[in-house]
Amino acid sequence: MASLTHETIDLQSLYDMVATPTAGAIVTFSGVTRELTQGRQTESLDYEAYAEMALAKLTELEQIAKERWPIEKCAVVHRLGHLEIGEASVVVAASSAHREAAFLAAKWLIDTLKEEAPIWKRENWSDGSTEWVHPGLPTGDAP
Amino acid sequence: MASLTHETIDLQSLYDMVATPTAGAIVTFSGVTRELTQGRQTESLDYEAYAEMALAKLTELEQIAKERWPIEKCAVVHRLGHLEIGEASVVVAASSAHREAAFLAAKWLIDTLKEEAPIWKRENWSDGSTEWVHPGLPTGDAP
Amino acid sequence: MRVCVKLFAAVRDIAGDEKVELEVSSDADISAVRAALIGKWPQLEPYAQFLNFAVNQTYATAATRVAADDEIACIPPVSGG
Amino acid sequence: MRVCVKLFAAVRDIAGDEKVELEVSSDADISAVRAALIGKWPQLEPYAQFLNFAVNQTYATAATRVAADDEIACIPPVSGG
Repeated sequence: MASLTHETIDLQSLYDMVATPTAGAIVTFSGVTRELTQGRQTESLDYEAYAEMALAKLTELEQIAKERWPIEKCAVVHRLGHLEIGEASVVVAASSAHREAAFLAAKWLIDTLKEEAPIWKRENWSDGSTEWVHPGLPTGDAP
Repeated sequence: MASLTHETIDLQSLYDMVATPTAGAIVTFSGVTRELTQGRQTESLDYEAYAEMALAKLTELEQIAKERWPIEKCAVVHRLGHLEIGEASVVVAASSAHREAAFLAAKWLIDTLKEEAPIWKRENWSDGSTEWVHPGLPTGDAP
Repeated sequence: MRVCVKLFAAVRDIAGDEKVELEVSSDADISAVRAALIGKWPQLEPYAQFLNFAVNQTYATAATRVAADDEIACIPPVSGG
Repeated sequence: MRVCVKLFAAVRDIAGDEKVELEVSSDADISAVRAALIGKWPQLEPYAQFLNFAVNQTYATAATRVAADDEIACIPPVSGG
């Protein structure tokens, strides 16, 4: 149940997607736009994705999570486009009979999608400059 | 921001309680009434608390969590009274700048409140019998 | 002295009341309160070792001393969450 | 042969287009595609080693062979989440 959306992500709807009578535990993780990143003031963010591959990758990660932990269901939705401070860029939800599995699967899903999903964010700094975030790229006059 | 309630717990309102401009990560845990417990069919549950002490204990756990992990905010709400299958009996939320702390604090809060908060549940089985759950008590003709 | 003990869940159901009064010596500690409770409801005897107590909303030990105006509660194994 | 490569984020901004056509040999692999991309936009040279590629929406290695009708994408370090 992976998806990409240009709309505000609704936490309750993610919860509802993974709720099921056999689930005693539901964990959600929301990644939220922060005002300060390493001391610099963020005005807003833009996210873009290689959409078809990102969706395939998120779906694959959900499958792997279900094989690796005894979870009932999981769901991931990633926001694209323009985000203001405080808006969620990503929400992950996982349900399980016992709570350990839901915590571990939700943590793994967010950790792994941040490494593998072809999605990028652009920081729009409060000084008017903008910058694509590409971890590991040489900085300075980086693109 | 600990509370006890006889009403349906609203996940979004817990999220909103811990959201803050410095938080980049928000983790929620919901404990949900399951249909099957060790093979027996649950019809519904009733929760009761030693309310004043439970509230003090939950507030104390929130304080300890804030001292132990770099979290921005946390909140715990526990439902009391009659619950149908699928309803949340407890919701924990924690926010932090980076995701690790929110996951750890939310996990510790639910683990510890289950051990320490003076709250009890009564299983109302589908065969019509009811039973207070007191882990460790001798079973058989237990109270 | 006479102390008042709040009861919950299965213990409350057995005693038939959410609050009981027990007669204990003036220097009583929680172990004396426990003994007085079991003395009044022998059906609780098998569970005696599993019952915690709180004094003024804080978990107590067997040696915690009690006073007549303390808020005392019997806390059977908890199952919230 | 001529292959088409999708570009994203900073790499797309540098190239000025979300899709580029590159001329590579008929037995080209991803390392040849990378070289052709850098050849066309020398400004990307400092980032060459950090650029991943996907073929038909799956991460590829330097040795992955490509065909003219493959969907090829240049994937700079990701920052979703």
